[in-house]
Amino acid sequence: MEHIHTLSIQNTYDADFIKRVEEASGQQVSKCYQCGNCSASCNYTYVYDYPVNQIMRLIQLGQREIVLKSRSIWLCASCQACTTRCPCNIEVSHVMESLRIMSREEKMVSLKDIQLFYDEFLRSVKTFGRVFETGLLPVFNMKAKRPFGDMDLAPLVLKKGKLHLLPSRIKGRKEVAGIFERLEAFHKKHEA
Amino acid sequence: MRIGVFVCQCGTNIAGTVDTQEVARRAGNLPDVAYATSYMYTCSEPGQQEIQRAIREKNLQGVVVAACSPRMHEPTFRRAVERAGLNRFMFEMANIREHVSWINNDREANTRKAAELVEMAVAKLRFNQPLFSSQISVNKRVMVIGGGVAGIQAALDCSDGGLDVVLVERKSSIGGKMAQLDKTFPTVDCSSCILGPKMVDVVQKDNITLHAASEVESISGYVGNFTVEVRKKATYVDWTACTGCGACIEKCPSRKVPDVFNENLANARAINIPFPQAIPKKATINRDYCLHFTKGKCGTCQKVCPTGAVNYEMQDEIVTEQVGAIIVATGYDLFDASVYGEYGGGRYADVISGIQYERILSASGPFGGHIKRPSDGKEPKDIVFIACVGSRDASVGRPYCSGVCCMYIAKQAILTRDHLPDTRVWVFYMDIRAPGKNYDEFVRRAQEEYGVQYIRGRVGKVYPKGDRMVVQGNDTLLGVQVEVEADLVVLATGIEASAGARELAEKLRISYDQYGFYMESHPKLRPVETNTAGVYLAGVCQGPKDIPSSVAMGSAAAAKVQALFSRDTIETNPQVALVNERVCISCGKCIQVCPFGAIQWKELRGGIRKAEVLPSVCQGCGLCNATCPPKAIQLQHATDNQILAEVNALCA
Amino acid sequence: MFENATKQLRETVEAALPELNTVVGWRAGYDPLHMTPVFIKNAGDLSKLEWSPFCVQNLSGYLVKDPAVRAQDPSKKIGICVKGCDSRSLVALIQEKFIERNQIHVFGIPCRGTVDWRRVMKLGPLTGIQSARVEESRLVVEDANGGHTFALEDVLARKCLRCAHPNPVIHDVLIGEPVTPRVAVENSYGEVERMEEQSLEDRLGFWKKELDKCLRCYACRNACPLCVCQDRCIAETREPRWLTQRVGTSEKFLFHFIHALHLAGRCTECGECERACPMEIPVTLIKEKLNKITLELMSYEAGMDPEAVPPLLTFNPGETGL
Amino acid sequence: MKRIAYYQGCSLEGLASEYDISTRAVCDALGIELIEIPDWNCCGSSPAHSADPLLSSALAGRNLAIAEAEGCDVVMTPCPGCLKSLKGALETCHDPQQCDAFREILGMPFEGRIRAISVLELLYKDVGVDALRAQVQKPYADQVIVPYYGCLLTRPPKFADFDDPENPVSMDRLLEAVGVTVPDFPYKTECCGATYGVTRNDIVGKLTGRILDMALRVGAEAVAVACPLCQQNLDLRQAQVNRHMNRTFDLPVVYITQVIGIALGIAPKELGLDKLFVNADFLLRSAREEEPQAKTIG
Amino acid sequence: MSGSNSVPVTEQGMKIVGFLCNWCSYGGADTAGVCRFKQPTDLRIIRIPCTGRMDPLFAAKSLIYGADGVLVSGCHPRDCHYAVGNLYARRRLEVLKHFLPFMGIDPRRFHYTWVSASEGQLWQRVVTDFSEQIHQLGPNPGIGAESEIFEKLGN
Repeated sequence: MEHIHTLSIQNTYDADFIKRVEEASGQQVSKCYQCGNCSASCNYTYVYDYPVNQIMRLIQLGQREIVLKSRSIWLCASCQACTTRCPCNIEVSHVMESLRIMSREEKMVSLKDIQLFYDEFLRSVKTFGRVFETGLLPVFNMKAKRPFGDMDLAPLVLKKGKLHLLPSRIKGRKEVAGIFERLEAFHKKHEA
Repeated sequence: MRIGVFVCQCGTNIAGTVDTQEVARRAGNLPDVAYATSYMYTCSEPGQQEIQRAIREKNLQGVVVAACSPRMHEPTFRRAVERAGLNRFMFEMANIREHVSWINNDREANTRKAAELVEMAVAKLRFNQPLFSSQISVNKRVMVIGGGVAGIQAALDCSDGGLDVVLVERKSSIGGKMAQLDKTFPTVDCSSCILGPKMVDVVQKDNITLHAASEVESISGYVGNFTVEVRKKATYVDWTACTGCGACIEKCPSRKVPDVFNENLANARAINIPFPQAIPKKATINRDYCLHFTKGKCGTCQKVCPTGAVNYEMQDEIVTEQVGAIIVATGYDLFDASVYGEYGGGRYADVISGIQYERILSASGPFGGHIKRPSDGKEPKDIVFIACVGSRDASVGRPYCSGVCCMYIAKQAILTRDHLPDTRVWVFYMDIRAPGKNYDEFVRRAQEEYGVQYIRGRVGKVYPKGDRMVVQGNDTLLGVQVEVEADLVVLATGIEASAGARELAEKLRISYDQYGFYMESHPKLRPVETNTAGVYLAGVCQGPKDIPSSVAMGSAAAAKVQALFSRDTIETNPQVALVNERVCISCGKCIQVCPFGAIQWKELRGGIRKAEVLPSVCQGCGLCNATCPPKAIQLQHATDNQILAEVNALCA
Repeated sequence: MFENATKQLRETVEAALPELNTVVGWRAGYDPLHMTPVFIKNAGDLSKLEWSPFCVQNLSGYLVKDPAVRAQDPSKKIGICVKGCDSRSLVALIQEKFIERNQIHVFGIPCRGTVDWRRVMKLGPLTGIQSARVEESRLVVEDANGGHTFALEDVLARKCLRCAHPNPVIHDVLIGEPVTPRVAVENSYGEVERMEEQSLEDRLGFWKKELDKCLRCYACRNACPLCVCQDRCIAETREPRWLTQRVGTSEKFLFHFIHALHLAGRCTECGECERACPMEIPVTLIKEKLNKITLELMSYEAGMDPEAVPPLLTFNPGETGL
Repeated sequence: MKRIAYYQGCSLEGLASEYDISTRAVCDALGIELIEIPDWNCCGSSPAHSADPLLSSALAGRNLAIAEAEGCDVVMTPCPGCLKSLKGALETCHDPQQCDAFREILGMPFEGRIRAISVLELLYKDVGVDALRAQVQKPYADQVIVPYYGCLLTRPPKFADFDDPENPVSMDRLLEAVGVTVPDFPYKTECCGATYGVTRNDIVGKLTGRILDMALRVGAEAVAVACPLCQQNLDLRQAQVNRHMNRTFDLPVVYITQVIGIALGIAPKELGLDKLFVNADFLLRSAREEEPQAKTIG
Repeated sequence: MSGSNSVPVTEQGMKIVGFLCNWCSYGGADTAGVCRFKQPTDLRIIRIPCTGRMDPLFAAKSLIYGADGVLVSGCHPRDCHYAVGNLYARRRLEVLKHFLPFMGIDPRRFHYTWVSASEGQLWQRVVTDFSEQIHQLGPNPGIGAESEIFEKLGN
């Protein structure tokens, strides 16, 4: 995060962004009155570049780029503490989830590792029908250029006989892959 | 009929989005309309004179004013046409401001709509008949329901004005919430010192009848002549004999009774006087804890009572009071903090409510005015106040501001620093709401002179760690999460409508909002009246407010009652149902449905009976009219023909 | 088979007659398919009294509408003969206090259905009818051209084919054995349901076509035992003036809305309105729909319990289904 | 007794296999017939949610559709993450604005009649605390265990529709029913770091460290969990936590089904007690034989 | 309509008749106005003392004679100024709502609801939603071909 010195609000104000966030999340962002309870309740505030309440504030001010490029939205674990305690009945966690999707769509993802892990995860699902934990981790580590991540755990897991060397492939792999394909087709159709 | 139509421009309020000239022009083409014009401010004195002049010069028999809501100015214009010699019911209003000009900017559509509303009003007016009031006598006694500071003020003011007052209080002593407070903001004067003398006054006034430990059972009648049944609950002590000496309390063996007055921070006895300054200072037995009632084997209080006042056989008693007006001052409840699971109120002994802290601060409280925490009696070194617990929170159904918490937090913070200069005080708040004389200065003093730390942000969670509590919050001004360890956490619980408010409202036939606060007749101009004539509001039952406002409202309600009682009779509303005996088929359905018992059988010759309306009892709801199959019973001023004329103006 | 019933009815009425002002019953009409009301005042008239499936008229209306019946010796009761459907009208009138239960003596007759002469005439044009009788499940008619036999199902009145209450719900004396109902009340709204299945446009078309035939002769209203307003009916008054004399479909609609809504929660489906209609408009069907609504919304069936309050004359604060 | 569709989810096939076998063993002992959803697939978990809500709903929807075709009207999953996906799919299916797209992408018949619950909800609501207590063979004597619910079991309340979101008590009551002493645990619902074990295990180190620390402070001998991810973070990664936090935690982290299983008299091996990374034999140590109608403790 | 109108119905907007009780809903509509809550212009409000005064025939008559919509609003149940008027109305209007479609009148043209004097925002929503619904339904096709030439009642 870069420290914001002066925000020329009108220059970067994007009214359409506010509307799209509200539509995607089904939440009315203007209800937020900045009590800060979401940030008070969020266990991840300390790793965020902007606390959740500031993310909400930035949306209210239509600051699309700052929001979608923020690390906060990718560090949110969807633990729902913010949603549960919001006095304005805003599903804050849902807003964060919608921001992640928008940030991908607009190619503004700041934390590529997390996106990478998610992508590899879904690729595993698309290929095997289930997640292949043992296979997923090395591939992710390699792509993320951190070849030794979690390697300390391998011997432990091996000892407990929990490491499967082969993926469990389901019979309905094609059906699962079909879901991915139909989804893609669906979006293409609606864009057109 | 010769009808005059006056289209008000209301400055630009109406003329801004409605072509009032055009509305007047179209009105001029309507049948029976002899005169139509547009005027800048029809409700102003010259505006009213213009109407009166037109009535005389144009020989008008009926008047339509197209202006604001009839709920606003119908009485004004009725008086105006009356002064020009017309019957005041030969007048109709078309609401082209609240229902037209203020809710849409489409000038053309608005103009058309306004013209049609005028057309409907003219159509109705053509069926209007002159109606005349009759006089009914007024019983110049007033009942005040609720003996908190608002009710006490209302009762004393009425009493000073020479009226007989009946004061009904649910608890065994008057005083309300204010009696529980230690000090009052922003002057930090002692609450019981300023309230006490007023409470004493109540019993010393000859013209005030006090029913404590009593509740309103039922209400019937109408303005000037209400009949109220009051249930005097069995206290098991004959209050005419009880001297309040306290001998019974001292000897009572049942010692683990929650002390409600002290917000359960201490124990009371099964026979009890809630606090030393109680009015009336009379003992009451709590059946749930009294060994005589629970085990059937104690009789100590009866034995020790020097006046033999204890009576275990006592039953509830119903007394009937006849009054001409009612002031409702039933106060409020405090939000139940245990709704917020994340704050641990009700689960952790050292997480308490603001009113509990008030009792802790009070010299007559459970700890004699020494600040100790409930769990272990230790003096707290860090105290955290959390604002807006049950206020401004839609997720718990309380989106409104309680209006007093910011101030009582500041007061309690100052008192804390006064009592314990070494104790640190932290306040988590969202915004400071301190509009009032010397209020904001008071909050500033808490920060500037008393060093109270204010942290802007709602608290996420409170949890125990060792023998302290951790308050996990957020400083939104810094944008960081903060933690404060505290020995005592005070939740500034907000105001909510009294638990029985809705039930009482139904007995009184007054309205309440979605939170249970009573609705005033007009939010600005009729703040103490209700929509039921003769019933007035005082204090927090109408909405959150502080002590000065409650007292002012008590006085205002008393003034309203005195104005009502300044005459010996009041005019009845002639907009009541009327039976056309020739058409009545004697089916009795109107009698069956009337909510007020205002219709009865009238015997004619030959054993034939017809329905008959008692005009002083009829409230004018028209249910009978809608029910009557041949429409023999017609609600005056809202007859079938009048409503049909409006429908026909639109749909025929 | 109905000779016996008639005989039993005459004997029963005869036994009770001394204590009664008059007994309202049926007698033979202008041809064997038609009956007509009769007022039995003394034993000499008893031979006129008849009971057969041609006794279609609901006589209960006479108790409130006919001034001759009303102006009786108040110390004596009035006798009245009722079928199952008719008895429900009595109950409704008792509920609404137009008649008092202890002022009437009810001769209840379980009924297997009455014959709708219009349906007979539609099946075979008959001339010079000499006799008509119901044998088991057939109607046998003799006219100038000889004998004709009809299946009873083809000639029973529409209301009888869907009858859920063939046995009088109140009576002082019952003539004959109780009859098993054809259908349960929940299942008696087949025709309404068929209408409901049509599109909104079709239904509007149907009623426009049907109600446009209306002459506003008010025969339906006059025949209805529960249309207690009679000449003060708001379809005709100026004070208030709900309807003009203009002959338009809208006026006809509004008149039938008035008629139907005034009967909502009260109509006992005796079918007199439909029978009386010279234009054969299915006007009872409108009320059947309203009854189905009150049954579904408020579990109420009109004319069953003299103590019950009709649903639109009361309320239930806790009602949440509405 | 009951026939309930069982959706184990990917975690229970791998790192959380003991949660799977202990769930099956406990249900078997309580007379609940679990029908494993044939050929089930991954629900997509957080990656699917963060990619496209419709993807998540459709992936979860396939499993629900199969379960419905098997004639089940309840599907139970031990994994709160999977439960979130299953419930999300049902919500999408019943949302008039999304249901057409959902059906199109799912591509198989599905009515959405089925109800999705967690194993905790099954034990707490369908079996019930009293019924469980009645079946205890070996009540615990003096073990002190804190229940850790994690984020998703009760949140957000409108969606989870189970227990209190701030102070849930279902696991407390179940533990008490089998004789465990349950202290007040303020971190019942604090997040453990969720999926950041792989990408940011420093976060897990800090958040899990807080939870373990609080558990020790309130005197717990172990933490009971009902989520495979929480268990993984608290147990498998405990060594990583120790490294990050410079601590020496050695606190067993057991599945609620394992704790209950022992009390129901099921052999530890059949509950996969040996699969836990931090040894949890203390559960057996003090478990003692008693009359079946043993008095209730707690 | 008065003779001054020559604009075709669709351009004039829809003809919606509102029957509002004086105490709650009329006040709610006033509140909405005072708060300047924007609303469509199709509604014409007739003030009645209480929904208990509401003979369902007023609504029926309006719809039969060409109103595009009828909206009835009163105090919330249990909150009636006259204690129980709205509770009677609730039954009567619900019956009407079920009855209208049987006669071929679209029940979506008739709506009854409860709005208190404080609920300006709710009133705005009620009016907006109902007006939108009526616009979607289009003009009331009316009862018959004959229903075009009417002498004005009461003339």
